[in-house]
Amino acid sequence: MTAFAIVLLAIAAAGFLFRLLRGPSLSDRVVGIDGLQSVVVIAIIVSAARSDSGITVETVLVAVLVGFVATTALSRFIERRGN
Amino acid sequence: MFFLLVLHLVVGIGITAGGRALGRQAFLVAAIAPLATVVWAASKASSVLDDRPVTDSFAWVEQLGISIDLRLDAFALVMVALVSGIGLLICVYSLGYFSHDQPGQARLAGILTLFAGSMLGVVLSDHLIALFIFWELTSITSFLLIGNGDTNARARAAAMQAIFITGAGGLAMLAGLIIIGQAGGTYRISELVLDPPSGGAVNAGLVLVLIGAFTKSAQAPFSSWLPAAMVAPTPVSAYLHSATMVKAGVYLVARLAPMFAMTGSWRTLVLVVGATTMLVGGLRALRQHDLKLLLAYGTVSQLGFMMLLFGAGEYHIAEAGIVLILAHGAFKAALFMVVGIIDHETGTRDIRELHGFGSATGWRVVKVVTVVSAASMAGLPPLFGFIAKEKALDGYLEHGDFAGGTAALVVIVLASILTFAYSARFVLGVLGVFGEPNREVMSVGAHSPSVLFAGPAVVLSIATVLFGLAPVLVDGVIEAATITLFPGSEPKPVELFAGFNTALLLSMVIIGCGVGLTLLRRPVADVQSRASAGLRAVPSTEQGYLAVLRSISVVATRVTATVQNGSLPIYLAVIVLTVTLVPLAAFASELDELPQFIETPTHVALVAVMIAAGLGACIVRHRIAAALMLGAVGYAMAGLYVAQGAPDLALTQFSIETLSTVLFVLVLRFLPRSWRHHAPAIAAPMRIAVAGAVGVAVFVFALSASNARSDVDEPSMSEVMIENSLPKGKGSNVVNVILVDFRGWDTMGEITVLLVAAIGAVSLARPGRRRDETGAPVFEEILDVGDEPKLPEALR
Amino acid sequence: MSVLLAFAAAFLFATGTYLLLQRRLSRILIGVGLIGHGSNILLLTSGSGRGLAPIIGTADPAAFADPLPQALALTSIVITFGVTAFLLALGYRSWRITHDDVVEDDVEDRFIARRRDRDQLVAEEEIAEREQARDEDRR
Amino acid sequence: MSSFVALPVIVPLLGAALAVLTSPWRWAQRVIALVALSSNVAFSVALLMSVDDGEMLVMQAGGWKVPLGITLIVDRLSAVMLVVSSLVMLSVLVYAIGQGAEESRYAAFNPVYLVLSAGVSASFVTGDLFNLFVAFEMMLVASYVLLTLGGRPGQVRSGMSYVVISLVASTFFIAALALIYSATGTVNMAELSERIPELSPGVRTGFSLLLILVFGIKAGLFPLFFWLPDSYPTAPGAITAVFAGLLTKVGVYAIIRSQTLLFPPDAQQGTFLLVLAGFTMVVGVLGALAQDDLRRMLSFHIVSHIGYMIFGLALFTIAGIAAAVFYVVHHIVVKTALFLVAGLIERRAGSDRLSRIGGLVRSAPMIAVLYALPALSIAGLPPFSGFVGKFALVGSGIESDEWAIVAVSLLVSLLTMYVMVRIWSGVFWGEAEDPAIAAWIESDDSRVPRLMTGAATAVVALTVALMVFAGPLYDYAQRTAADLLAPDRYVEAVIGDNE
Amino acid sequence: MTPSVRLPALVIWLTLVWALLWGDLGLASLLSGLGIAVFVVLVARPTGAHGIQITSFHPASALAFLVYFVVQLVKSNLQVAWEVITPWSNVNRAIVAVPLHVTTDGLATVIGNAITLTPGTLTVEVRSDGPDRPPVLYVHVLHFTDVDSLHRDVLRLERLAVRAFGTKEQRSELDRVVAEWPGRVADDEPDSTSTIEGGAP
Amino acid sequence: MNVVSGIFIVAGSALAMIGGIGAVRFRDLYSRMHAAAKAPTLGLVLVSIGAAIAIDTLLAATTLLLVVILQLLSAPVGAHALSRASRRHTPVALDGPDHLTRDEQANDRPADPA
Repeated sequence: MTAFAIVLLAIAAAGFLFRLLRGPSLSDRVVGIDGLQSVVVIAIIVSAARSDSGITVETVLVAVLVGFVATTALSRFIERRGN
Repeated sequence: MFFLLVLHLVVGIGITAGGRALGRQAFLVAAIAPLATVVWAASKASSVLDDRPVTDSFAWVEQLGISIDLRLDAFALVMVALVSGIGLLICVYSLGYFSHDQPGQARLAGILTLFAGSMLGVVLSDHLIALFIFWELTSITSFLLIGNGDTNARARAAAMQAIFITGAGGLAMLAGLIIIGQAGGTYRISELVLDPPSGGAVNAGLVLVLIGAFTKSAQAPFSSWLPAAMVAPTPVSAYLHSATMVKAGVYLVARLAPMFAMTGSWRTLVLVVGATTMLVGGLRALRQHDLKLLLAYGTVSQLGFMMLLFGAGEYHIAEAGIVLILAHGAFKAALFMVVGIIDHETGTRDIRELHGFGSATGWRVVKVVTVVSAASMAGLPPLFGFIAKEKALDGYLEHGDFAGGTAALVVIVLASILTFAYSARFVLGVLGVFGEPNREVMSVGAHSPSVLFAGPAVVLSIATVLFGLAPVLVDGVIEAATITLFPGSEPKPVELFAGFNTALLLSMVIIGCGVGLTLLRRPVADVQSRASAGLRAVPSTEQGYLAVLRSISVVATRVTATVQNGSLPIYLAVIVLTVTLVPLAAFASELDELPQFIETPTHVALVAVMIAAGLGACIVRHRIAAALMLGAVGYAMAGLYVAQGAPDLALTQFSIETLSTVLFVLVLRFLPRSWRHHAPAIAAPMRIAVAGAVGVAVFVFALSASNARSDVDEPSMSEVMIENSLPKGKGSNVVNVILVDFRGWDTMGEITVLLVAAIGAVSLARPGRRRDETGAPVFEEILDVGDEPKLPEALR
Repeated sequence: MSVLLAFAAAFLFATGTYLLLQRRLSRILIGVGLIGHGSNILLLTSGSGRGLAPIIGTADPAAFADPLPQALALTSIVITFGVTAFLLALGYRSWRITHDDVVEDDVEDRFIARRRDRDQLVAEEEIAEREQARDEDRR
Repeated sequence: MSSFVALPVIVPLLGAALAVLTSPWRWAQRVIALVALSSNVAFSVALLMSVDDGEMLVMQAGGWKVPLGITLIVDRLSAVMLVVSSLVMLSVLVYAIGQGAEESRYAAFNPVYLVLSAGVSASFVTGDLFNLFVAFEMMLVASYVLLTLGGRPGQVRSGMSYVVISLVASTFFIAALALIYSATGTVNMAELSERIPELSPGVRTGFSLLLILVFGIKAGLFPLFFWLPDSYPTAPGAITAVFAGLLTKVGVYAIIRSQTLLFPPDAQQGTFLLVLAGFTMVVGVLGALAQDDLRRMLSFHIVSHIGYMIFGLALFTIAGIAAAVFYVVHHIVVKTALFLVAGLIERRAGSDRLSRIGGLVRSAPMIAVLYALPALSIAGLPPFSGFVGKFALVGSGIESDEWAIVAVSLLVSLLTMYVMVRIWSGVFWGEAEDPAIAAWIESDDSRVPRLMTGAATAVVALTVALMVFAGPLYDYAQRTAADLLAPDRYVEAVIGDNE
Repeated sequence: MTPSVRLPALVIWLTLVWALLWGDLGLASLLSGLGIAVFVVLVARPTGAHGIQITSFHPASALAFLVYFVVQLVKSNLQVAWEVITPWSNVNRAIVAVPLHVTTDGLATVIGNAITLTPGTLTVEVRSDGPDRPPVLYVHVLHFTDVDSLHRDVLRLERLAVRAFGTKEQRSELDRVVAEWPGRVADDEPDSTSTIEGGAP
Repeated sequence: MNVVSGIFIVAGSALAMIGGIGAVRFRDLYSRMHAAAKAPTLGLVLVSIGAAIAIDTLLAATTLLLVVILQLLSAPVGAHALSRASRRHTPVALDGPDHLTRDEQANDRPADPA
C-alpha cells in the first residue's frame, strides 16, 4: 500500500521538480519548491505510518512550520524585485 | 673565558643602548673589552705556550651536541692577540677618526664591540658549531657596520651583498660541519684532530665547509663583497675587512687542513682558489685609484696567499701562514688607518687628487708609517712581511712536493711581484706622484692628524719593524701555534735571515721585477686596461652576484604571479583537485568489488530529485532560482534522512534549509539582477572537467571506504552507544542522547560556532546609527577610521 | 552504502565543485551547499546502513540505523549553516561596498602579476646601486 | 589533575560568555579576557609540568568512557602547544588593548577572541577526530569574525576567499571523517590507531593522504596555501599576529598528530610530505620576496616555514620530529613577535610598505631592536632559537640521507635571511623618499602606545628565552618525539583507562 | 477575545507546540514549554494590533464553517483533479474584485484563506482601503462565468465565517447585507447544487 | 496498518500526484497555484489521518492534528503571498501569459509599479 503511495508521490515530486527547473518565472519555481516540500512532507508521513514511528511525525511538524516561512520570504523577494 | 665574551656583549649592548650621551667617548668605553682580553691573554700566555691550553665549556643544547666549547691554545692565542690587539688600537684610532660627536657613533662603537666579541668567539671556539655561531655573528655585525651610513644607498647595497654572500657560504658551511660532525661523532675540533673522519660524505662536507670559508675570506669567485664593503667607515674596514673577520675563513682552513688536506679534493680546491684569488686580487689592486679599494684588492690577494699557505696542510708552509697573518694584520691595518687619516683630513682617497701633504710633523709620521707598512707588504727586508714571504717561499720550495705545489709556488712569486707593484703604487700615491694637475687638489695644506689619530698606525709600524728585526720575540708563539695545528710537528724557527737559499733568491727576483713593474707602470696600465676591455665579456664575480640577485628577483616575481594569482576560483580548483586526486590512486587500488546497487526504490526517487535539482542549480542563471534548486536538494536530503532512519536529521535539515533560503533571499534581494559581465576565471569546459574529476574521486573514496569496513573486526562505537543510551544516558532517543550527553562536548562547540557566526554576521550586516544626507543608514565601520593618528597625506 | 548513494554523493560533489569555480559569491555558496549535502550523504551512509530511527523501545536495536553518524551529521549541518550565514553577511557587506557579489581577485596579487608583465625587479634598489658601483669601478 | 584538561577550553568559553554579557563595559570585558587567558597560561603550564613528569592526562568529557564519549587528552605535544598558544594569546590581547583600535571599537572583539583561544586549545586537547573538526570550526569561525572586524573592502574581499576556502576544507574534512568512520566504525583517535592498521594498504594510504591534504589546507601547505597570504594581512594588526603565529600551526599539529598516531609506518607518507615540504618552502619564500608590503612578506613567509616543520615530520625519526616540534614552538613565538613588531612599525611610520618608509633605526631604535631579534631568529641565524631549529632539522635530514630537502631548506634559509634583511634595509635604513613621510617618521615617538610596545617586547623577550632555554626545550621536544613515534602509550592511556 | 483571555490562550498554544516539537507530552516538556511560552509572551507582548485578531468565537457556528470548508476543500480537489485529467477544457480565467463586508483583518484573513482552498478560486490580493472600511479581495477564478455568482459564493463564506468568529455587530451587519442580496444566499447549509462552476461542462 | 489508513494514505498521495501533474500541465502561473495550493494540502490532511490511524498513539495523533492545522493555515497564506507578489510584478495583459479574460484588479490599480 505504502509502496504504491510512494510511487504516486514520486510522480508528484517529478511534476513539481519539473516546474522548479522549468520556471519560467520565479513564482513558478516557488510553486515548484513549495509543492516539492509538501510532497516530501507527505512522504515522510507515509513512511512514519509504515514504520509506525511517532518520532518521524515531529519532523513534519517542523517542516510545515518553516516551509511556510520560506515561501513567505520568497514572496517578499518577488514582491520587491520581481520575477 | 666566557666572562670575556659576556664582557664584550655587555659593553656592546650598553654602548648601543645608552651611549648617546657618550658621543665619541663611546670608543673609549668600548676599548675596555679588548683591553681586558689582551691582559687576560697575556696572563695565560705562558701556560698556553707550555701546551696547557685553557678551556671552558657551556652545554647549550646537549641533545643536539651543541655546546660552546672554548679553548685557548697557541694558535688561538695568536689570533686573540690579533683580534684584541688591533681591536684596542682601532678604538683609539676611532677617537681621532670621529673628531666630532655625531649621532650614531655610539651605535657604531657598540656594534664594533659586539663584533670584537664575536670574532673572539670564532678564534676561541673548539667546537665546530660554536665556531659557526660566532662566525655568523660576525657576519651580522659586519652587515650592520657596513650599512652604518644607511642613508647612502650604496652602503645598504654593499651590506646586503656582504651578508648575502657570506650568509650563503655560511649555510653551505653549516651543512658541511654537520656532515663532518656526524661522521666524526663529535663536533669538538680538538677531538676531531685525533681521529679525523673520512669518506664520500665527508668529502662533500669539506667542499661545503670550504665554500663557507671562501666566502668569508673573499676568495674568488666570492670576493666581490669585500671591495664593496669599503663604503664602511675606515676603522671598520681596517678592523673587519682587513685584519680580522676576513681571516676567519683562513683560520678555519688552518684548523681543518691538518686533518683533511689529504682528503678528497680539499687540496686541489684550496690551491686553485687561493692561487686565483691571489693573482686576480693583485692585478685588480694595481688598477685602483681609490687608496682604500687598492688596499681592499690587496687584502683579497693576501687572503688568497694565506689560503695557499694554510690550505696545503703542510706544517712548514702553515707556519709561514701564521707569520703572514700577524704581519698582514699589522701592516694592512696600519695602511688602512693611513687611508682613513688622509680621507678624513683631505676629504679624498683618490690618488689623482693627492699632491703631497707638506711638512707638518703629523704628515711626516704618516708618510713614514706608509712607507714602512707598504714595504712590509711588499716583502722588503728587514720587515715582518719579508719574513712571512721568505718562509712561504721556503716552505713551498722545501716541502711543496705535492701535486700543484710547484704551480702554487709560481703563483706566489708572480703575485708577490704584483704585491710589490701595488704596494709601490700605494706609497707613490700617498706621496702625490699620481696627482693629476687638472684635478682638484685636496691634500696640500690639509690639517695634520692628531696624535691619537696617527698613534695606532705608528704602534703597528713599530711592531712591523720590531718583529722584522727581532723575530725571536714571536718565534716561540708561532712555533707553538704550529705545533698546535700539527701535533707532533717540528717547525723551523722564525728568523730574519735563514741563510743564502733559493727563497732569498726568489725574494730578490720578486723585488727586482716589482721595481721594474713600478717603473714601467704607465705601459703596464695601458696593457691592463686594454686587457680588461677585452675581458669585459667574461663575467666578473660582481656580475655573478648581480645575476644571482636578478634571477632571484625574476623567479620570485614569476613564480608568485603564477602561483598566487589572486583568483578564488583558481585557488579552489587547485585545492579540490589536489585533495581529491592525490589519494585517488590509493583508494582505487582497493576497489575490487561493488556493493549492492540500490537498497530501496525510494532512494531512486530521492536521488533523481537531487540530480535533477543539482544540475538545475548549475544551469539556471537566476540567483534565487539556483538557491531554490539547492533547497530542492535539501528537501530530497530530508527525505533521504527519513528513509535512512534519521528523523532528527530530517527535522534539522528542514529547518536549516528553510533558514538558509530565507537568508539567501534576504541577502540576494539586494544584488542586481543583471550583472556586469566578468570573464570567468576558469572556462566552463575546464570547470566541468574539474567537477567530473572530483565526482569520480569521491565516488571511488566512498565505495572503497565502505568496502574496507569488513577488514575491521571491532564493533562500531555506536553499538555501545545504543546499549548505553537508556541505562546511562537516560534517554530513549539515541541520537539525542549522543548529542546531549555522550558527545555533549561537540554540541557545546557547535553552539559556540553558531553564536559566534551570529555575532559576526550581525556586526557585518548592521548599519550604524548615523545616516547620510539621503537618510540612508551609513555603515559606520566602513567609514570609521577611529581615533588613529592623522597620517600625512602621502601615507593615505 | 549502495552504489546509488555513492553516486549521489559524488554527483553532488561534482555539481558543487562546478559552482564553486565561479566568481559569484551566490553561486559559490550554492556550490558549498551542494558539497555539504554530498558530504552528509557520505556521513549518513558511513554507518551500518538503513534502519529504523534509533529510539530505544520502538524496535529491536539490531534494526536501528547507526545513530552516531546522525549525530555527527547534525553537528556538521548546523556548523556549516552557521558559517554559511556568516558568509552571506559578508556577501551583503560586499554588496554594500561594490554593489555586486563578485569575489574580486586580490589587488596585491594582481599588482605583482603586472610587475611580472613589465619585468620589474624586486630588489631594484640594490641591483641599481651595485651596477652603478661596478661601472664606476670599471672606469 | 586530569580534570584540568578541559580547563583551557572551558575557561575561555566561560570568559567569552561573560564578555558578551558585559559588552557595554569595555573595562569589564578586558578584565574578564585577561583573567581568562592568564589563567589559561597557568593551567597550561601546570599541565605541561604534570605531563612531562609522568603519565598523559586523559579526561573523558562528561565522564563517558571510550567509546561513548569524547576523549580529551594532554600529552607532551599538546601540553607544549597549549603553553605556547596561551602565552601568545595573552600577549596579543594585551597588545590589542594597547593598540586601541579594533579591540576598543568593537564589543565583539573580546568574546570572539576568547572563543578563538578556546578553539585553539580544544584542537590541542581533543582525542577525537570529529571533535577536532568541531574545535577547528570554533577556531575558524572566530577567526572569520576577527578577520573581518571592521568590514573594510579589502577585509571583505579576502574574508570571502578565506571563508569559502575554509568552508570547502571543512566539508572535505567531514567527508574524510565519514569515510574513516565508514571503514573503521570509530572516530576516537586511540581506537583509530588500533583499527587503521587492520585496513588494507590502499585504504590506509588513501586516508593518510586525505588527512594530510585536508589538514594541509589549514596548515598552508603547497599547493593549498593560496588563501593565507591574501587574507592574513588584511586582518586587524594584532589579529594577524595570532593568525600568523597560531592558526596554521594548529593545522601542522593536526598533521603531526594524525600521521604519527593514526597511521602505521607503512602508511606514513614520508616522501610525499617531503616533496610537499620542499615546494612549500620554496614557493613561500619566493612569494615573500616578491612583495613590497611588510605584512604580506611576513605572511608569505609563514608558508615557507610551514615547510620546515613538515620536513622534520616527514623524516619520521625521533630527531626529525623533535626538530619539527621545536620548530613549531619557535615559529609560533617568533612569528607572532614579528607581526607584533610589524604593527609597531606601521603605527610608527604610518605605512608598512617598504618602498615608502625608511630610516626607523634612527627615529625608533627600540623598534629596530625588537625587529632584529625575531628576524634573526626566523632567518635561522645563530644563536637564536631559529638556528637551533634549523640545525636540528638539517642534522636530522642529513642523518636520514635526505640530501635534496636539506639543500632546499638551506637555500630557503638563505632567501629567508635575504627577505629579513630586505625588510631591515627598507624599514630601518635609508629614509622615506617622500619628504612628508620622512618628516612624519622623524617626528616624535609618542604615537606608539606603551602597552603595544610592552606586549611586543614581552613576546620578543620570549623569543630570547627560547634561545636561552633551547637546551631544555629541545630535550622536551625529543621526549615528545619519542612519545609520538610510540603511539602505544597514547592508546594505552585512552583505552586502558576504560577498564 | 480580550487580552486577559487571549494571552493565556496563546501561552497554552505555544506550550502545546513546544511539547509536540519535543515529541513528548510528559510533564517535563509541558512545564518547560510553559516556561518558555510565558517568557515569549512576556517578551514579545503581542498586542494584537498588527496580528490576526479573532474577536469572538462561536463553537457551533465554527463547526458549521469547518464542515462547509472541508466539503469545499474536497470539492476543489476533485475539480483540480478533473482539470488535470482534462486540461484546457474551459479556458476562462479571470481576476475579480470581491468587496467584503467585515472590517477586521482577522476575519478577512480567514475568508481569504478559505477562498484559496475552495474550488476554482484563489485569493490574489487583499486591498485595504482604510481602517474602518471593509477590504476588497481580488480573486483569481479558474472558470469565470459571471461576477455575481462569485460574489454570492464569497458572501456565503463570509457569513459563515462571521457567524463563527465575528462579533455581534458584525453578525447583524452581515445579516443585513445578506438580506439585501438578491437571490439565495441565506442558506446555512452548504448547497452543492448552486456552487460556482463545479467541474467542467 | 489497516486498510482504512491505507486507503487514506493512497488517496492523499494520489492528490499530491494530481497537484504535481497540475503543476506541469497547467499553462499559467495562477492555475498552477490552484493546483499546488489545494491538492497537496488535502493530500496532507488525508495522509495524516491515515497515519494517525496507523500509528495509533495519542502523541502522534495530536502532532498530526497540529500538522494539519498548520498546513491549512499556511498553505493558503503562502499561496496568497506568492500570487500577490507575482501579480505586482507581472505586466497586466489580458490573454497574456496568464490567460486572463477579465482583470478587475488592473482597473483598480492606477499604474503598474513594474
